[in-house]
Amino acid sequence: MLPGDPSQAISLQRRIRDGDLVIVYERHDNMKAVKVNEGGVLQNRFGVFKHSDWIGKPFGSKVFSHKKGFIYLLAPTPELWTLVLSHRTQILYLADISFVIMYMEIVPGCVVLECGTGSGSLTTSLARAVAPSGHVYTFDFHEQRAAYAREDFELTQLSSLVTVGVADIQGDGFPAKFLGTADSVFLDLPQPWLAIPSAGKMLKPDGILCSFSPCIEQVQHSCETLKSKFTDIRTFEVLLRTYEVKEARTEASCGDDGGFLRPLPCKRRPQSAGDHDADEVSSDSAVVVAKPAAEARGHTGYLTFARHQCL
Amino acid sequence: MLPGDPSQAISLQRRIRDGDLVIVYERHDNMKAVKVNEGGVLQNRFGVFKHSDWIGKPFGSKVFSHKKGFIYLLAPTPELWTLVLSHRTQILYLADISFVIMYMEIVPGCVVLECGTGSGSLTTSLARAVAPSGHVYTFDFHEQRAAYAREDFELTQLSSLVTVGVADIQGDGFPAKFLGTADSVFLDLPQPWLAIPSAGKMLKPDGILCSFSPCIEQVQHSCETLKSKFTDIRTFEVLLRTYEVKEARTEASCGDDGGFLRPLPCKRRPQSAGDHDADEVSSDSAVVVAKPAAEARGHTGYLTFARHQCL
Amino acid sequence: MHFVKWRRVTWEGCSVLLDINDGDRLVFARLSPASTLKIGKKNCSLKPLIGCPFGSLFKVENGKDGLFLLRIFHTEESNNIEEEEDGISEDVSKDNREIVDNNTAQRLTDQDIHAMQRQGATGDEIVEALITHSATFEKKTSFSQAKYRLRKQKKYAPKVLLRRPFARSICEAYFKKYPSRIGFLRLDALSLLLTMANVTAYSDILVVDMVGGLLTGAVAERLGGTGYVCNAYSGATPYPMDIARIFNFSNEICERIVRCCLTDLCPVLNGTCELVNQSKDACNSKTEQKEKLSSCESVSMEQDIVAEDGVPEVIAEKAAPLALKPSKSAKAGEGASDNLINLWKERGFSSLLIAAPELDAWSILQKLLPLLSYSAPFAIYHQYLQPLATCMHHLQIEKLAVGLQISEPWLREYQVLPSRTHPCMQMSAFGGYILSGTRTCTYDAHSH
Amino acid sequence: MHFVKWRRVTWEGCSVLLDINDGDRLVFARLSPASTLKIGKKNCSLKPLIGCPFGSLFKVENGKDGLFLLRIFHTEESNNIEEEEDGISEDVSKDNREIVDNNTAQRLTDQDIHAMQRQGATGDEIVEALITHSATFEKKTSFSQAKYRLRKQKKYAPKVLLRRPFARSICEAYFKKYPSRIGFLRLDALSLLLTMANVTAYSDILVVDMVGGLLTGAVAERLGGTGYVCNAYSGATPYPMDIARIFNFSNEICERIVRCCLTDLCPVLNGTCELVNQSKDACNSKTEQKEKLSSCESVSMEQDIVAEDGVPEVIAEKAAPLALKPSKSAKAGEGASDNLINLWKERGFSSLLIAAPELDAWSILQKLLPLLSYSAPFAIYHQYLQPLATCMHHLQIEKLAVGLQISEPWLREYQVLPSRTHPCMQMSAFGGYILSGTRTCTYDAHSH
Repeated sequence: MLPGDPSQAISLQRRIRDGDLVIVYERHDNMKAVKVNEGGVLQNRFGVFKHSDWIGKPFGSKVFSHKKGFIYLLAPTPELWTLVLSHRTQILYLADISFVIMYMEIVPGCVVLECGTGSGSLTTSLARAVAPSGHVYTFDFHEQRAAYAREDFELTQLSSLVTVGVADIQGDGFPAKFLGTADSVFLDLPQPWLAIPSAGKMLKPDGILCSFSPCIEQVQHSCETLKSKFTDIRTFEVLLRTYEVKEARTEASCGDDGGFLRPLPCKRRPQSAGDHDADEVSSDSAVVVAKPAAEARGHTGYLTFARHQCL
Repeated sequence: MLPGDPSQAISLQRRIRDGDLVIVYERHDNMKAVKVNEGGVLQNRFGVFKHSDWIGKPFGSKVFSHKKGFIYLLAPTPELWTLVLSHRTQILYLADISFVIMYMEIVPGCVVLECGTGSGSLTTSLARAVAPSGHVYTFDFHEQRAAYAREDFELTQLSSLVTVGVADIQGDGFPAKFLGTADSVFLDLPQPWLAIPSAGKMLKPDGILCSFSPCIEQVQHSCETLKSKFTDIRTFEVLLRTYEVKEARTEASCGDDGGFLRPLPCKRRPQSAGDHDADEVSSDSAVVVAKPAAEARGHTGYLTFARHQCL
Repeated sequence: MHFVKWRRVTWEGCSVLLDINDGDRLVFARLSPASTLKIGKKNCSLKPLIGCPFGSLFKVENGKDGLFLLRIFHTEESNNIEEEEDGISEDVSKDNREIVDNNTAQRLTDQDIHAMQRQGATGDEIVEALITHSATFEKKTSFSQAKYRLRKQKKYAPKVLLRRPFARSICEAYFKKYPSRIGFLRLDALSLLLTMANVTAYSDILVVDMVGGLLTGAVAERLGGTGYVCNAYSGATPYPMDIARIFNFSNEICERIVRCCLTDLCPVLNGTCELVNQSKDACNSKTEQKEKLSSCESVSMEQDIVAEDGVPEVIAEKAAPLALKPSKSAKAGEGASDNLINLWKERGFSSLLIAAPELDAWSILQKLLPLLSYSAPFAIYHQYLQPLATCMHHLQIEKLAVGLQISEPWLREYQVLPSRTHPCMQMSAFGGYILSGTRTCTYDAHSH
Repeated sequence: MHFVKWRRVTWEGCSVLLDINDGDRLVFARLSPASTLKIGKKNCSLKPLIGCPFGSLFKVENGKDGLFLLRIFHTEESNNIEEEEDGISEDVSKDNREIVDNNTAQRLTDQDIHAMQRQGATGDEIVEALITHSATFEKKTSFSQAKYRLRKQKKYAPKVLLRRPFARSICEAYFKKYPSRIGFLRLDALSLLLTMANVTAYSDILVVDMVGGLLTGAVAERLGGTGYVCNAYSGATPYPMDIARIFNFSNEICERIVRCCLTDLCPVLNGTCELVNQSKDACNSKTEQKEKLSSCESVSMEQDIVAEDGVPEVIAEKAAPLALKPSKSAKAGEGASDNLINLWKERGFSSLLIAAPELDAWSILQKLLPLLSYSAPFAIYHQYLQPLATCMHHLQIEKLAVGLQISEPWLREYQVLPSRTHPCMQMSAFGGYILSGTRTCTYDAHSH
């Protein structure tokens, strides 16, 4: 998923090869990850797609099934991965992930501790941010979940950047070997305040902690705990609103109401208006209009950031 | 401010008279209330305005000062009043006021209890909603503040709809004479949970309580208290975002970059595109564009609503 | 003057909103001894609801003659769980290591339950039996237990809450179930419209209502039988206003809701397309024609509003068409009299409200603004920003109004529960845009 | 390969962000023994900051030779009060009946304070003296006392916090003080841009940066000395990128920031206006010309960012122009070599980022999209919705991309304090819009 050197970066010359991971794009809300396999087939409502037809095509190509249905084959990215990974737990989404990485100042070379791993959605983006020379140590107390996550990181070829550990960080704290090594620590725990003292010990001076919590009581408790060893304690909420775009056709005819109330947005000028004949739009024209989507994720969680005190 | 009968409603024939309350509008963010007085003058940065020039003009007129500065004279409404009243306390604004009145199902004829009166911003809108046959009983523990509010209601001619009482509702509860009489009770108190049991006793069955609190801890505490005698406990936050509108002029000339990157929004069509020549805009035209204002009130308070149990 | 009194107890012929299982299903109905509500495959008489206070809660019980509604009283617990959403907040109180139980944990079969029902077991008894026979119930956290109980209660002992059909509840119900029928006009946007247009007693309010009558009804509710709502329409066909009939309006209020052809109100403006001048009578006769049409339609309007996001166990079948008594509000929406129209032409309207998501804002407003009294406020709702921006720009340039503002309301609901307080996970992300302002007097002369 | 290491301790010549009194004043500076910071009317040497860890806190002290900076350590209290806003939340903890005290309550005069300062009193001593001589301090609530103390501390014992100039802190500082210089690009929007465009090591990222270099710098920070940021410009003059010079980039990173004329990158498209083909050399020489210009400008860029919403007591005077040492990052923004340009033409860029609030989105994108590798993501920031909607529509119709989405980020900060938790009362209500998508391969043939 992430280039290990310049030759692995996506390029106009790069072709899909046997063994590649591709994201099969049906629609913006329907994608899946597929490992290309010379003899494999993909079957969906659009028909049967032979992997062998894909090999040799550029990423981003439109490929067809036996019955002329089509899909796009995209190169995997952490964003696409977040849309296709299996939800073993609630995952973090784009807006939170982006803000967390920016606000924790995670850059190439950083050492980041994460707990819990969950479905590995954030982990994948953390790996991208620390690449090529940093490392993400991620922990989950759930053995099976950690094993699945490891499998995913094998599949997405992130194993050299991510180490998955099984540990009850909330109960036992982070392993002592990470003392003073972390540039940033991310917590997504039901009782983050229990892990905060240990997180503080792992952080370098001025290193940044972030705790993600859905409920305000968790934030209140965490902030109380943070006060003793951290500064710059700030809590945010980040959401995304998406817009629907459509083409609105207008009618320009004067109906039997004397053109009184015409449908949007055929703009006629008042005869009384003088000097501005600007936004005249030709009759029977199409206009692109956008409005917010009706439903949205109304809340994911609160993000509390703090810097480890610089002593 | 509110018509007591049809003849008092605003109309094309209504003229400004001596003794009328007018809202002097300089700009959307600069207004003041003035009582018209045959011999009076208004002085502001635009000059000196004689009240006698105003008398006989329709409300909504533009009037001029001795040096040709101008203002508009508007008929008072609760919304305009909210913009000009003196802030003796934090006041409720448009979005909260509107929602409170709708959600408390306040209609003509209702009896409403309010505590505290504060600057009377909400009270004025409550009076409008219960008019002509209902009544608002509003309480403040601060004697002076109650007296100022009474003066304001005299000025705005709402005294027949509003009674201002001085009482420590949070400490002592509502006066017993209101037992079981209220259609709705509105609380804006630092510790609303102390007044909730009394508010419950004042409400008719299925009557609605609303508590406005800036902090979530107040909401948490109130909701705990409400659980014993109320149903349909719901908490909301209402905000308004306003938009700036401006006219963007476009350049249609092909600059020395070959027309490569032209300023917004002169829309040129890609030559490769085929069948949709829709949104062609003429050269050197003006387009109206809108975007959200950069700053906004980020929080006013939480509104918690509940219905008194129907036993 | 006789003022309107809002009754707090239902009566025969009154219109009600039935909220079944905490909003899972919302049904508008008119109460009569013969009217019924369909629950699952069976009908349930609404007669027991007559004479009960609004706000009363009923349980659907299984009697010898089929289902019946029994009034119950609110219990403290019912307040909590119903507000809880499925989702991540559950993680807080439960131990994640716990293994999620599968569906084999229930030892009671469907046959067993049907047998119990035939033997006359109450819904609550069935719920208790299900709990007793659940292999995993005891292992659940108390929070999960409460959720399980609620799920079973909704299926086997559904609750029906009797609500007053007020602007609030009607708007909420439509927005939740059929938002497109009200032009996606959210409650906070509706309340802003009424406020910004200064709707109050003794006012004459001009409305263009292409949101099914919701706006007309909401304005009439605020007028309380004083003043007038003039529901204006363009062309030959009035816009439907069936939703206004759901309000429990008395005759006094209904008489204050009138319809009017815009051609009758508007002076012919220079330079517009030639107006097809219809006589007022022709116009009215068409109104009446439409009237008949819409009272037929209202049968379907006043049916079920079915849950779209149905929890599986929720009864979501269509109710049988309710027996509709001739409604008290049948007279709402008569044509405006010549007297009234002449009065408005002389005096001007006190406010203007437009909710016409299909029409171009400026095209309408430029025609209607002259009908408004000077210093009168107006408010226009629209789903798209651009038409309002253009409209505002025209008003500014032509100096027709002051205090112009485009606002977007923003509403957020919260779950407030001990240790589990947060904004609701799903939200309506969009409440539309509103352009508001105050008409100015453009002539310095005392021309009127 | 030698990887970039981010240093956590300052050095001579390093660029820093000085946060004075918790964000009241924000100053970018380059540390040298000679550089100074203006506090009130006096200068204060920045030398003591050299060799200190980022995150260190300093107090401005009054010494014999004038002001000096003394390193101090964070105390627990300082965390709380600074986050408190003036406003309604205060009402919760204080008794409203209390009478607000007036300004006559302070018995210490300005003369007294000046005398103390001349006698070498520390700032903290002055604050304590002010408290002792306040007639009303004892009567205040503890919350009001803390606020009073903080206000006086800010005036008489200002604090300076040493910050790393990272994309985060640079964006926050500019957005707070000079948002127009970065096209109102808010931090959450910037972070979304980088994420949506999949900015990562070993990538070649094409950017159109009309936000002062902020985007270019943020991308370079994420590349960590691998890959390339190609800062593309149209016409003869490169866009300013002074902000990219505020980042503490090592030479390895600076070398990876290159500039390129779009005429050199783009194949001439049929039917566009005739391109004024400038030779690459001409183009580069102009780049260098501009380069000189912008290093002069950077003196003013790297000065004070003064509080605009100044609390009265806050020192808000302009700092003296800082003595600028030749910066390590002076080489950032060289012209791209022919080799690189040819490589990009062959391989395509791995991502495209546009933050050009002045330009029409579709006009740019239709030219730049062909430079992008197939399956490469792109993200465009704009302040207006309509240009992005039009752009998205074109992309859909012409089937140039998939996964198209227009997003508006929404950011809210909270005050979390015991019994006083709520969203901040003032918010930035607008973070701009982002159009994102993935380029598709439009030809079925293996045409490349």
